[in-house]
Amino acid sequence: MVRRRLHRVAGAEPIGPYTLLRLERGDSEPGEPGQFFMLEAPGRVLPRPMSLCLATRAELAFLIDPIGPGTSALCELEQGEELHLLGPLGHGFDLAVERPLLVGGGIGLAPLPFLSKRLARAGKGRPPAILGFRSEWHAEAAALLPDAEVCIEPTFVTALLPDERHDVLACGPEPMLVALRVLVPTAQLAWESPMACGYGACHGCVVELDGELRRLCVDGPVLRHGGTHGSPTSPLLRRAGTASRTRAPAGRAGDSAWSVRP
Amino acid sequence: MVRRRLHRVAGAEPIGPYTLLRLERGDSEPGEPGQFFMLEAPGRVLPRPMSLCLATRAELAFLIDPIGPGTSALCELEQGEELHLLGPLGHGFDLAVERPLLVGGGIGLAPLPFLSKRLARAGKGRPPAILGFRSEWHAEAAALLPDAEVCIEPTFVTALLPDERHDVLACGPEPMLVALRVLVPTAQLAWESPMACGYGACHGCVVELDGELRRLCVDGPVLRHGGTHGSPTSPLLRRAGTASRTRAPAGRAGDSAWSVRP
Amino acid sequence: MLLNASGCLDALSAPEVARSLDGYVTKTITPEPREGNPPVRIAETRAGMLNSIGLANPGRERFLAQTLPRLRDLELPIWVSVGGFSVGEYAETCAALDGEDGIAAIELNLSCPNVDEAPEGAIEIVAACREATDLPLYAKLSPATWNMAEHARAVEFAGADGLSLVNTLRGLALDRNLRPTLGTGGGGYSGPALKPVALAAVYACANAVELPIVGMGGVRTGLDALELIAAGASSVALGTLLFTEPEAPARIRVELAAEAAARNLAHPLAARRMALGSSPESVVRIGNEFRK
Amino acid sequence: MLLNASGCLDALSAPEVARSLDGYVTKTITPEPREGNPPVRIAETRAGMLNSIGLANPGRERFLAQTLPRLRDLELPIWVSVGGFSVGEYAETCAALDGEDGIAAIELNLSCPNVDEAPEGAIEIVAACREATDLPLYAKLSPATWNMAEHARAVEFAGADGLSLVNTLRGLALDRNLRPTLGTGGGGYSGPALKPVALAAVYACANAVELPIVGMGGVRTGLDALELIAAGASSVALGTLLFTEPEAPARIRVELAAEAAARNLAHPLAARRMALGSSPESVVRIGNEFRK
Ligand SMILES: Cc1cc2nc3c(=O)[nH]c(=O)nc-3n(C[C@H](O)[C@H](O)[C@H](O)COP(=O)(O)OP(=O)(O)OC[C@H]3O[C@@H](n4cnc5c(N)ncnc54)[C@H](O)[C@@H]3O)c2cc1C
Ligand SMILES: Cc1cc2nc3c(=O)[nH]c(=O)nc-3n(C[C@H](O)[C@H](O)[C@H](O)COP(=O)(O)OP(=O)(O)OC[C@H]3O[C@@H](n4cnc5c(N)ncnc54)[C@H](O)[C@@H]3O)c2cc1C
Ligand SMILES: Cc1cc2nc3c(=O)[nH]c(=O)nc-3n(C[C@H](O)[C@H](O)[C@H](O)COP(=O)(O)O)c2cc1C
Ligand SMILES: Cc1cc2nc3c(=O)[nH]c(=O)nc-3n(C[C@H](O)[C@H](O)[C@H](O)COP(=O)(O)O)c2cc1C
Ligand code: FES
Ligand code: FES
Repeated sequence: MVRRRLHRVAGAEPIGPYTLLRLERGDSEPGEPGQFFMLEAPGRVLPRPMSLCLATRAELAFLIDPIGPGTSALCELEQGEELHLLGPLGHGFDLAVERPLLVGGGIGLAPLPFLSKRLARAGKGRPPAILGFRSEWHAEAAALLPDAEVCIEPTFVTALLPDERHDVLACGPEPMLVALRVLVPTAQLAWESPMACGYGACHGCVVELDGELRRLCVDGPVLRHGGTHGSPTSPLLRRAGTASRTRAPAGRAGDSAWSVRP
Repeated sequence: MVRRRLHRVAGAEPIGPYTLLRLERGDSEPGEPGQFFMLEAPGRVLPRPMSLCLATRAELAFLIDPIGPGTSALCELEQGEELHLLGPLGHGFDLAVERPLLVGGGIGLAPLPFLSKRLARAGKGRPPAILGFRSEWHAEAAALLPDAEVCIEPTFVTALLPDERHDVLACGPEPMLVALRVLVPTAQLAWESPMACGYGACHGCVVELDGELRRLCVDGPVLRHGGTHGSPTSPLLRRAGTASRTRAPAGRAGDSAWSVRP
Repeated sequence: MLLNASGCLDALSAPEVARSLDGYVTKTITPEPREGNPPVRIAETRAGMLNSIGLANPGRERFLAQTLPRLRDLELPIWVSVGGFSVGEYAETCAALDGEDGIAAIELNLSCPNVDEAPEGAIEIVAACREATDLPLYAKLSPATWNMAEHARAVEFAGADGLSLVNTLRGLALDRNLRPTLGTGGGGYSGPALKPVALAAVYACANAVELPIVGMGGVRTGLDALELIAAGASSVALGTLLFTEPEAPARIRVELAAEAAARNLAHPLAARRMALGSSPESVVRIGNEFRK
Repeated sequence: MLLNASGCLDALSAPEVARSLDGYVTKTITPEPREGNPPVRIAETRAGMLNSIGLANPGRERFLAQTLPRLRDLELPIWVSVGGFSVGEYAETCAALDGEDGIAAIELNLSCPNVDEAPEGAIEIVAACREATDLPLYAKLSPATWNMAEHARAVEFAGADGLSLVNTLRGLALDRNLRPTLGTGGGGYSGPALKPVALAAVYACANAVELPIVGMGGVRTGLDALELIAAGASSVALGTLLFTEPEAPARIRVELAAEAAARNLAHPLAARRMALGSSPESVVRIGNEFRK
């Protein structure tokens, strides 16, 4: 059941290069960590998919990286303005895990604060988290996940992976997800793909899953390799988009090590 | 020589149903009364033609009737916002007249305050003016032309025409201009037509003048019947546009008494 | 009658959206299953969007065996959009649909800009499908043709019962590196930018033929829908708008009624052909096409 | 090379705007004088505009006797846009222009949506004009055709030296009373909404032929111009933009250079055909078409 509601902006604060957009929650449900919402982007034709970052009784908050016209318009929203939210949508993280470890890269941090809170609520305290960023400036966003271990490029977040086995729940740029998939085959990974609708209507968000093109908005965005959900096994040719992407487009090769469909 | 400049909004005040949009003048010239400017309309593709209403050393002001998307966007501008102005454009009123009488109908009042000031500056004091409005509310705008004689429908402004001969300079809805052209053949009348460019580039604003289609933005908007400029003699078929127009579209018949081209 | 535009709603993923319409139009079905085009498949432009879905669909057999039975559970009139790469392919699918329950009409997609092979000729396809089925046949035309009116007359002559206007235009968007954003290069251009084009196409066809017309292209408001009706449409379909606003059908209905009332019209359909300015006797009789 | 789009600038009314361009394209000239269409002739849409000017022009004789001599005083390359209602009309005008000084090229308007009579066939017109003149011939095509590439190959075969892409689409707008806003009903649709369509047309033609291409349609920024070049244009023309911003050419030049530099290109034209992804050897040699 697709739900779309009008929300008032409670505030918008910069955190490093990102903006934390806080919306009055109204009677909207936050859904499960890793699920996403389609946010009406002022002046644009299509809405933009965003993971829920934080949920309180009063607010829903999104962490947004202004990389293009839609995200920039969202970051410029001011207190008191209103926008429509569609969601929660898709499949989130499976919380029934033994030894959770959250892994985030860049804006891939976005869904982790909510995830961390929910896991803590499940009774085992705040799970450990490791985060990688491109610069000190970007790393300011780590404030949203206190106690996380942080590294800055040229060190990659995979260098912080502990030796003991963990249930990895991760979101970040494609090369990070690709590396994690090799290092931790059971990891739950949150992927991206451009989305027009977010609820299965357009077939625009397909990625190749186990040899088939599947809608990431319906079958994802969180996928587990070899798990119930599968994971993109052979992303399709995609020429590099923007220089500043810090989160992984699924179904795209870019200059990653992934094999490319002819 | 076409000049386009960025102007800052100094203020925007409602006067009856209209808005007086005041812009910082910068180094722009106001031109002659009856000339017009093309005003950038926020969010719209094309600019909108507006007669200059008032000019001081510091400001240029326009009186705007919000009858559609472009004029509404202009009326919503706030202090500090900026917009582009192209002009002054077209031919204004000929000020070399003996016994000026200003006649305005509805938003056709717009060019008269500036015209009155310029005529006064020419040494003969403020010229007399008569104004007609659709309602008391609309008539609030008469405050821009102190001492003008005002009438409200069902009385038409033509009823206020004095018996003595005057040099009529007028702006108002088409039926008013049509009536004046009969009553005062030498009247200088400011006409309208939809304009895309205002400077002769598009041929969109044509009206029929002495049997030929001519560009109103270049040959008008002020025309004198039998004078150097001519006046539209046989406007072309035009189905009624909006219910709330209070100023005359030239080159359109509507339900006026003008003859209609087959 | 309010429909979705083909390819802009999956009734099985969002049945409540489908139920807010007066009928559900399927994504175009081809004889063989199609994976569709490689990603990236969508891009936004200033006033519209591009898509290169590429007729991804389960193919005729799986559609009939698996999809159609589930669609019937919606208890909505079902319009099946039919595509193909030869006259025979279209006609075979029409024949296969002919015996099926619950199908209100067939929409022949004669105009998909995402398949390279151009259809062999709309007229032949319509004529062959006419032979193959008694179901109402709607011909869906592209606006990318010099003479819409001639096109409309031709498919009417060939036996079409109605027209669906319009499909997308062909468009292209480039990314920052000046490479096509879509995996396929160009794609179908839809959304608000298309509205004046759709209006012109409906207007031209309504002037040429008296067939019922499903109008679509860039509808965002009830007034947009009313304008399509005034230009000659008897039904209106929502496409790109549904991506942004799945609950749009309810809003459009309210606005459509209000816009009609504001013009002293008893019913939105009373506006039909008003833009054409034809004398009353040349206005075609309006069927009972609006359920609600 | 930066030009105006035909019909979007009167060099005699605004010579300083013409002088900010690398060449001036006239409004389309027909053999006989034309008053053009009755008002209302323009309407704005959400992301573009409609026009029904209807090829208003002084006719061939008055153009040659009165307009052309004054245009020559601008000391700009003059492109004369030629229109007509039969093959012979086009060819006669081309022959009449053949001996004239100061004409850089002829643009054959094969695609005006504001005249009812459809041209008798682009190929015949181009072939006849080729016979009639040695001046460079640019064929201006409509994007409203199913197969741009085929169209481009046909006019190249018929002897065109270049392509001008694109003319307007056909659009319609209604007023509050649901009557057409324009006096003629529909009109030509131009402006930002047209950009993806123009890009797609240039891209398709550049993939099909190696002719120089004047790209136009909805250009507002230097990036828009650079995208047309990347899609295959060798020159760019400004249309609707000039109505809003007569000084746009200077801005576009600055932005174009900046956008090229941001991509480490020595010159905007170095972006030519980048969107096509062709291997270097298939990239056509770029002439010295950019004066500035
Ligand atoms: C399920 C999901 C959750 C997301 N959560 C967040 C979040 O919490 N915070 C956040 O900042 N961003 C998030 N994103 C990414 C965000 O949706 C895109 O950055 C945004 O849509 C880009 O829009 P734009 O108009 O700013 O840029 P565009 O002009 O649309 O895109 C700029 C560049 O990014 C590429 N791009 C566009 N959309 C995507 C996409 N979805 N994935 C990858 N590349 C894309 C384009 O190809 C282009 O090269 C999420 C995406 C998905 C699918
Ligand atoms: C030389 C000149 C000077 C003007 N001065 C003023 C002024 O000082 N103050 C003021 O409020 N208005 C003035 N106008 C009119 C003003 O330009 C129009 O009202 C405005 O362009 C309408 O834009 P819109 O987007 O609000 O409405 P639109 O949607 O463009 O128009 C709404 C309705 O008005 C009709 N219309 C549009 N443009 C015109 C026009 N130019 N003339 C007549 N009908 C039109 C349309 O056909 C439509 O039916 C002037 C017009 C001209 C030509
Ligand atoms: C993502 C997407 C997929 C589409 N798929 C089809 C299709 O399978 N068959 C078809 O006939 N039209 C298809 N269309 C075209 C729409 O049915 C419609 O004609 C067009 O989008 C114009 O309407 P709109 O502007 O309201 O979207 C598709 C359009 C979009 C945006
Ligand atoms: C008012 C107007 C008049 C035009 N007149 C002509 C014309 O006479 N001949 C022609 O070939 N194209 C004509 N065009 C089309 C333009 O040359 C151009 O192809 C089209 O507008 C697309 O460019 P744009 O979106 O930048 O305006 C005209 C366009 C407009 C808006
Ligand atoms: S985003 Fe539309 S189907 Fe997934
Ligand atoms: S408004 Fe463009 S020529 Fe007059």
